[in-house]
Amino acid sequence: MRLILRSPTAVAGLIVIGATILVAVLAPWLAPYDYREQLFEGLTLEGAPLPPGGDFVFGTDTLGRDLLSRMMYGARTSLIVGVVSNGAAVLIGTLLGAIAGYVRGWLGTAIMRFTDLMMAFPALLLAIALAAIIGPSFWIVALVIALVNWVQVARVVYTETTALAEREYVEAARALGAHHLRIVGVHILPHLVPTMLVWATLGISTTVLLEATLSFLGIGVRPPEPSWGNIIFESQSYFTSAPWLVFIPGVAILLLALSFNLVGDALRDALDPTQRGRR
Amino acid sequence: MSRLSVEELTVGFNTDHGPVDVVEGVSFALDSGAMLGLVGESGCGKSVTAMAVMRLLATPPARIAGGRVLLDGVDLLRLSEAQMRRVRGDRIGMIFQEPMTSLNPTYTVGSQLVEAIRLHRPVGRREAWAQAGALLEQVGIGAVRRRLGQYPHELSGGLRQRVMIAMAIACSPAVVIADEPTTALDVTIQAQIMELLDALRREKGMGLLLITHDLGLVARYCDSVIVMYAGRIVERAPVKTLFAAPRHPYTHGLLASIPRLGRQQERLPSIRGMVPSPGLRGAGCAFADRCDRAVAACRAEVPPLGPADSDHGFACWNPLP
Amino acid sequence: MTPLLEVIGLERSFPTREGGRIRAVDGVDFTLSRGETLGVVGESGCGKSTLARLILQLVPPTAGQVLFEGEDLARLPAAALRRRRRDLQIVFQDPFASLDPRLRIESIIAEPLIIHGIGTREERRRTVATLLERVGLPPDAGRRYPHEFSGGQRQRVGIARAIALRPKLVIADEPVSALDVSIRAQILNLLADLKADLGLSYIFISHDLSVVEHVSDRVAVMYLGRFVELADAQTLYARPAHPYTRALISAIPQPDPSDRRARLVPPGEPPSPEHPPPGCRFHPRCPHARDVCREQTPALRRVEGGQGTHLAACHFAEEIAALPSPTG
Amino acid sequence: MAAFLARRLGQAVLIVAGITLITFLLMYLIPADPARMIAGRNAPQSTVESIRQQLGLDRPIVEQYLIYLSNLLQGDLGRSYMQRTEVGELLWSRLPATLELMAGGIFFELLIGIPAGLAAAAYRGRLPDRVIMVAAFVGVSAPQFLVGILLLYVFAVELDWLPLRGYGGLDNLLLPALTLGILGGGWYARMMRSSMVDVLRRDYIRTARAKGAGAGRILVVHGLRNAILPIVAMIGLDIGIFMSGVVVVESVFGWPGIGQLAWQAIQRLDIPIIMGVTLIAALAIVLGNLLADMVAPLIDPRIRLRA
Amino acid sequence: MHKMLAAGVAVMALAAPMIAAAQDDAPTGGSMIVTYNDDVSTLDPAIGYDWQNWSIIKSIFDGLMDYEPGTTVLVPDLAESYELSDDGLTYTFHLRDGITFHNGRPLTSADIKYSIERAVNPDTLSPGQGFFWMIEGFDAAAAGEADGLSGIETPDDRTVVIRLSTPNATFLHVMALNFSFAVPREVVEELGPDFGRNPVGTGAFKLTEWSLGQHLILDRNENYHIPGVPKLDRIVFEVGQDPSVALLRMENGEVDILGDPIPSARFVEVMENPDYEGRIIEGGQLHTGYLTMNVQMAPFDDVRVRRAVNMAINKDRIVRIVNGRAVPANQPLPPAMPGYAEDYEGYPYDPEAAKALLAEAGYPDGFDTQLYAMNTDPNPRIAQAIQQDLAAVGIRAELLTLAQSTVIDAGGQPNTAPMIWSGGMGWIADFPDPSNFYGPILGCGGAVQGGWNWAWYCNEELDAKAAEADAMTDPARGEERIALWRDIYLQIMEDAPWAPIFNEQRFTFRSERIGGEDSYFVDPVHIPVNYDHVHALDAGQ
Repeated sequence: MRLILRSPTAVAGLIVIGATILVAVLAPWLAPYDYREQLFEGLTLEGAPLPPGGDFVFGTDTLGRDLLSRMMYGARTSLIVGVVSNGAAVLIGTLLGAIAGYVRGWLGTAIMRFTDLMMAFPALLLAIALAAIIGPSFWIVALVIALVNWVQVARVVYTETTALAEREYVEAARALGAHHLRIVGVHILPHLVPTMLVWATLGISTTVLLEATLSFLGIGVRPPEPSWGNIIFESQSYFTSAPWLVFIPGVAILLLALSFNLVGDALRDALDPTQRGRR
Repeated sequence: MSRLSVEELTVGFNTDHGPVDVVEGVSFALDSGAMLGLVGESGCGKSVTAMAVMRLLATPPARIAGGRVLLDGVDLLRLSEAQMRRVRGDRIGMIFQEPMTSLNPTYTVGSQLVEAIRLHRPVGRREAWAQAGALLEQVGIGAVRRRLGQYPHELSGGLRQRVMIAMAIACSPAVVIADEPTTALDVTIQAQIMELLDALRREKGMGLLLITHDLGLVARYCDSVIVMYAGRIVERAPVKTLFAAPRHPYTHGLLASIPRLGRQQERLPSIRGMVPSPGLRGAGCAFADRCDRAVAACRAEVPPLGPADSDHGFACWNPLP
Repeated sequence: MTPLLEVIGLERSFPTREGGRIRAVDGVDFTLSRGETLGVVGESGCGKSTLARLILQLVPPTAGQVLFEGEDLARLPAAALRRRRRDLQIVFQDPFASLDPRLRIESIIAEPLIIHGIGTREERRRTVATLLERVGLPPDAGRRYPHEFSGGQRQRVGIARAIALRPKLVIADEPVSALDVSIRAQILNLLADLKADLGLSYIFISHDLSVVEHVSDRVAVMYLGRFVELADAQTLYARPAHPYTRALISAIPQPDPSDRRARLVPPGEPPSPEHPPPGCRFHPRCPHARDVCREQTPALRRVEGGQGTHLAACHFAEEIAALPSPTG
Repeated sequence: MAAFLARRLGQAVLIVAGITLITFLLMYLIPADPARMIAGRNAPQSTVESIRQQLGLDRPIVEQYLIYLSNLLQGDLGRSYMQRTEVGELLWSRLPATLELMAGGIFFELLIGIPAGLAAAAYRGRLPDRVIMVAAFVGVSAPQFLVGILLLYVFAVELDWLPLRGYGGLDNLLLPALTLGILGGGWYARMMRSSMVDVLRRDYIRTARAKGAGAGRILVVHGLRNAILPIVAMIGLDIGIFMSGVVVVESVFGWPGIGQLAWQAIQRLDIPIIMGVTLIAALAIVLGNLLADMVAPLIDPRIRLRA
Repeated sequence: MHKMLAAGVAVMALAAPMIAAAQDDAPTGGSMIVTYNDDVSTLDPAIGYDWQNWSIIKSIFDGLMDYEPGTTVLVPDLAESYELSDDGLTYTFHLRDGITFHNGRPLTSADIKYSIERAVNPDTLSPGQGFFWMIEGFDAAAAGEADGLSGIETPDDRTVVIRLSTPNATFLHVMALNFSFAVPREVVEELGPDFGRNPVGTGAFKLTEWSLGQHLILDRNENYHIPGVPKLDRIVFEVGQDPSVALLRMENGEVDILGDPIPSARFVEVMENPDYEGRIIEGGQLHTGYLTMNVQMAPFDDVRVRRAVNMAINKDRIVRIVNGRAVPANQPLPPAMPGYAEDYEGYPYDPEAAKALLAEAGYPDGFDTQLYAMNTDPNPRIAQAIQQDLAAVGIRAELLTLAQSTVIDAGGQPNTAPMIWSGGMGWIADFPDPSNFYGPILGCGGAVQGGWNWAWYCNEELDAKAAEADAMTDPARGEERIALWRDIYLQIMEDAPWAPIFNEQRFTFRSERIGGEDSYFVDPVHIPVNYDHVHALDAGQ
């Protein structure tokens, strides 16, 4: 932790993430309006959204809802999807990659060929089809994203595991009579943690955006529940006439993703005990 | 006059815990055609010394804190980077420990040799390739044409080290620094390479600085030897003198701890403890804590290297007789 | 009485990328008695490390048997083999690579105890403390990580881990090659002490003939996957019966400027194990090679008139043995 | 080489077949009926039935798939349900635009990523390194459509330097390709830096310096060639990633490529087009990887094509 | 608008006047550029059924009947005249002389017969097949059991006789539908399925170039049978043009007609811009946007609940969300359609009354349900507005915004979708007759698995009345027929299977250089504009 705090960029990232979490948790108390309410005074007489300023700090959306309140509640969705589904993707990817890399043989080959196949499969199509088949819900989004995003993690983990499995200390553990489970659990998985963390953080931006795309397709978050992604997509064509509707959530996603990336990067350095030893 | 003389060289590193000197007041001289052994254990500063002479240390974190490195009377430490670049590879050649990794894997042997030539000699491509071929022959590589077109990974360790040597001598340098040139090689190959280096320095009149931890090599090939410990020279002498009668307890302990062929010993004499890490060295002699002959003075003050007028110098308050 | 270890016709080949096969270990036989140290010397790529892993069943053999106290390790079921591993341990060459950088020293040393379910947490802690002391490490070392130690200290950790289960056999694979001279002597002495105290047997693998001579009762010389000579240490160094052994011995530079032995440096380098030469594998580099060497593969056989069981794989072993001693 | 190619092509065929199978299955499972979409609102049930029969939609899925495969082997991708045009022709007409966009994207990725990564590596640990790396993270974190819209807003709307959207000249390509390239550029900069920092620590770099080579020469001649391998492998993967990325970029910039086609087809459940696009995407990814594998030995002679 | 249409119906005479040669002195020549976002799909008249290719096909092909430009007045087109038998079952069309296809071959009556039979033939996969149900022999032909339609005969090259199995007042409209347009048999048979990419017709324009995904070029048919038509020499359709970009290009003067609607994001701004005064033409559309309630699913099986929903929705606010580009609706028919009940007041917006009705129906605390909608803008927004209004009276509707195909499928499954917002899939009339709003979407025939009657509303009595109305083929009973239809729709509103929300208005944005009657730019059957009749002001310069 101290090492993370040494990097000013990571500290900035932590602040942004912390603030986002805080806002998401406190949204019911912080939000100036009901995020669902399509306010009469939230639209001009011609039906145009209101720009930031005045009663509406971030302006209103095309239905006359307060954008600030929607952003605050949307932070919940985006955080949950980003963390949960991306976390699930990383876990699935790590599990499959580690199994394939450690066990090798026909099972490893089968897993990796399947990974190749998934790699070559257009993710969006898979997501749409799955959601259409299973039926839309928020958790479907998480599932779909996890199913789409694990692939790259699996490949990276596979490569790393094959290298790790050949390390001398793994051989030493085998010579001691260690069971495979112990070897994987004690000598391989902990070494994968930095990779997992990096992917868990790097993947967040893609995840948040994929959520947005899926919500837009009607697969994910049910309107009128907001997510940063669906706020953008609902109003993307307004970028010239109501740019705040695109840029405010866009910048929010960018900042959040950037923060996760920066923290992940610092975390990776910090988790390396060869760094930790230097006092 | 010496081709290369190093005077009071001090090299420090910036670490997380402040600056630390890893080489302190090192002086030595190397004559044409001579082979000087620089011996010591890992971390004693022998490689840093060599890198400092070549000015290959990254600054920061490294910092050359003092001293002079004179090559034919010119202080290399005062040259600009561009000037220094012209010295490297031209006036001083260098051979490294790992022939596996010291050659660029993505270029052919030939193009790497040609680069070494063309960086310093205004010759055409064709001419450079011819010279590269000649160099390979000089280092005892046959089938030159084929070899030039091969990549490093297609060569054995011994051949690769020969290529490294060819690159180091490409511009007939005044001095060649060989940093553990045979450590990574098998015994039989090591012998071949050392014989080659020995022959080349005689033929070409190059001064050869042999950095090694292997006292056997030093005994066999060097004219004189410097022993380093914890960043300082603890003893220097002509080879015969040193091996016959080491005066510094460290040198003595080192020589004693080597198992020798045909001499069955129940236990090897060993030096207790271990080398103190840089930055944690006390005020006195860095070896004092491991030394059986240590006296009070040893912990108080660093012994100077002396006597100055003798070719056998040692830095010890209580030397062996 | 059965020997502690009996290796019979052990072979292992690996496929190469080009579709060929490398016979890394190509028919090795030997026995090891209790309390004995067998030195194995050879140059890089001769198969000595593979031999170590084959004995330990870390790599399954292509052919042959490894009988440990009369029990064929290759035939043991996985669980039984894991239990058997208590008796066979290994010390690796690279004291950094063989220690998990993410574990504290105490966890590394305690790992064998945990694996075999020995002792309570508290007992294990005490065992670790004893072991640390036994290998000459300070008591506070347990709380630290491998990278905080020097090579010699890390090797002590590796040794502590190897002896934690009180094994009967320790295979030391180049245990001192990565260490400095002064430290090397310390570790060699430690290994000798442990052997005496714990009644260990060693297979000591090294490329350094002087070290092997120092520690071994018997010495085997390996070349391209085969033993070319096997004899007790004194005999081997005094009267080598294989030209390769002779060359190796003479190539070692002695820390003695007055040593002016003629050096019998063999020309060239070991050929690729993928395409070993026909006949005697050493013949292309052998100064004594004759026609028969190019055609017939010499078997590892008793050297006539040799002392004890002196085995050598050379058609002219007796001739070679009669040459002046290379150690001078 | 030939054996390598044969094996890889074999794998490619398997992967593509696997992908078409999965796609087929997914389409089959989606609760919507293409026959109804075609029949329109006025059609009586009998018409829907006869359409279903006409298209073979009433047959078991396995049979449908086998028919699809056998048609595919004859080079027949089928006809769009809605447009009634041959899918091959539709894809072919849109492929150039997408390829152009992808090529432009890769160009910008490399143009941004490699110099930035090199510079960061050269100044590692110092200010330029930090600045470049944070910038790279911004590039990686930025939502693609946001980048696209921002570029559009600045360069086409406000400054009016470049055409807003559309397809045709290089000036049209610039913004969409840049949008595509910024994300990859960030990735490449990071990869290039870490790869280069790693390479710069290698012994042969020290050798080159000992030879008297200058900093620039070391970076470009000795470093780049060794450090670029992960990037080459990445380009292969990128082709696949781009297949998803183009959907967004094509819609932001009104680029008449495969992405748009796919989007429309998904909306209308035009299965032959969806199958065609998946096929193309799979082929692109497989070929991209193959290409990367084949280029690798040219860069690093240690790598051999393993059959 | 309404008046004009009434006149049109009256004109349905035995000897209809020829479409007069364009009498205006609009210049001919010049060209215009029309932009579209989506690619133009097939131009085969038997197949094309997008709003986009619909009017392009109209410019390339002709049918026996057509409408007077800018109106819904039926006039003979390829036919010079027609007669209807007294029993209302037999129509005899006399073809105009000297009409040739773009390939130069003269049109004959056999082409008419072939073209209609082709649309009915199941192999063609025509979405218009069902429109021809009233022609004798349809069932056999549609099932593929007969070679052609027994009801169509061609006594000579210029005469087509069509016999109906039942009198039908909409038949002449069907003859003006794209699906019955004349195609040359030999070309169709030669090209097979590729005819739609290389269409050959008798229309005012012929296709000269089609670069998939990029542009189409239509050039004037010099031999067109109406003198002075078309006005333009060339129309270029640029596809793949995002509407907001197209708008910017329009503002730069690079484009003449926006094929797609003005993007909502910029609608207000554009409308307020004085520079565009007179260049944006507003018109009605034969469209209704409605909310269906599945009458077979509780609680919508209770008419009180359905009425409550009708009263709960604030249509004015929804109209505002779509920037006033619609007028609130209170009945299925749009105002421009004959039969629209102008004096009908519908259900008033009254949340309190709605709540009371719900309580009366046994739902004092409301209930949970689902609302399906298509996922393209502005439909999710409209659906959310409806959702909020429903929530205000206690109806908690989960919103499912899905791809078009998925929503359509859900609507056609029994007991699946309780409510559907029709936007994006809603009804735009194929021809201007009130009957067109009934059969598939409100009649019993559509209330089947896979049908389009998403309310699953089936009223046998009304079905009978509808059949009766459509059998009134005598032009003299026109008024009576329309009145009957009016009653049918008002009775439907009593049962309230729908909550009609709004009728969309059209706004066509044209460049300064394109001219013509305003009605040509909001032509009820040609969307976005009547390509044949608009002209370039700079033509000939």
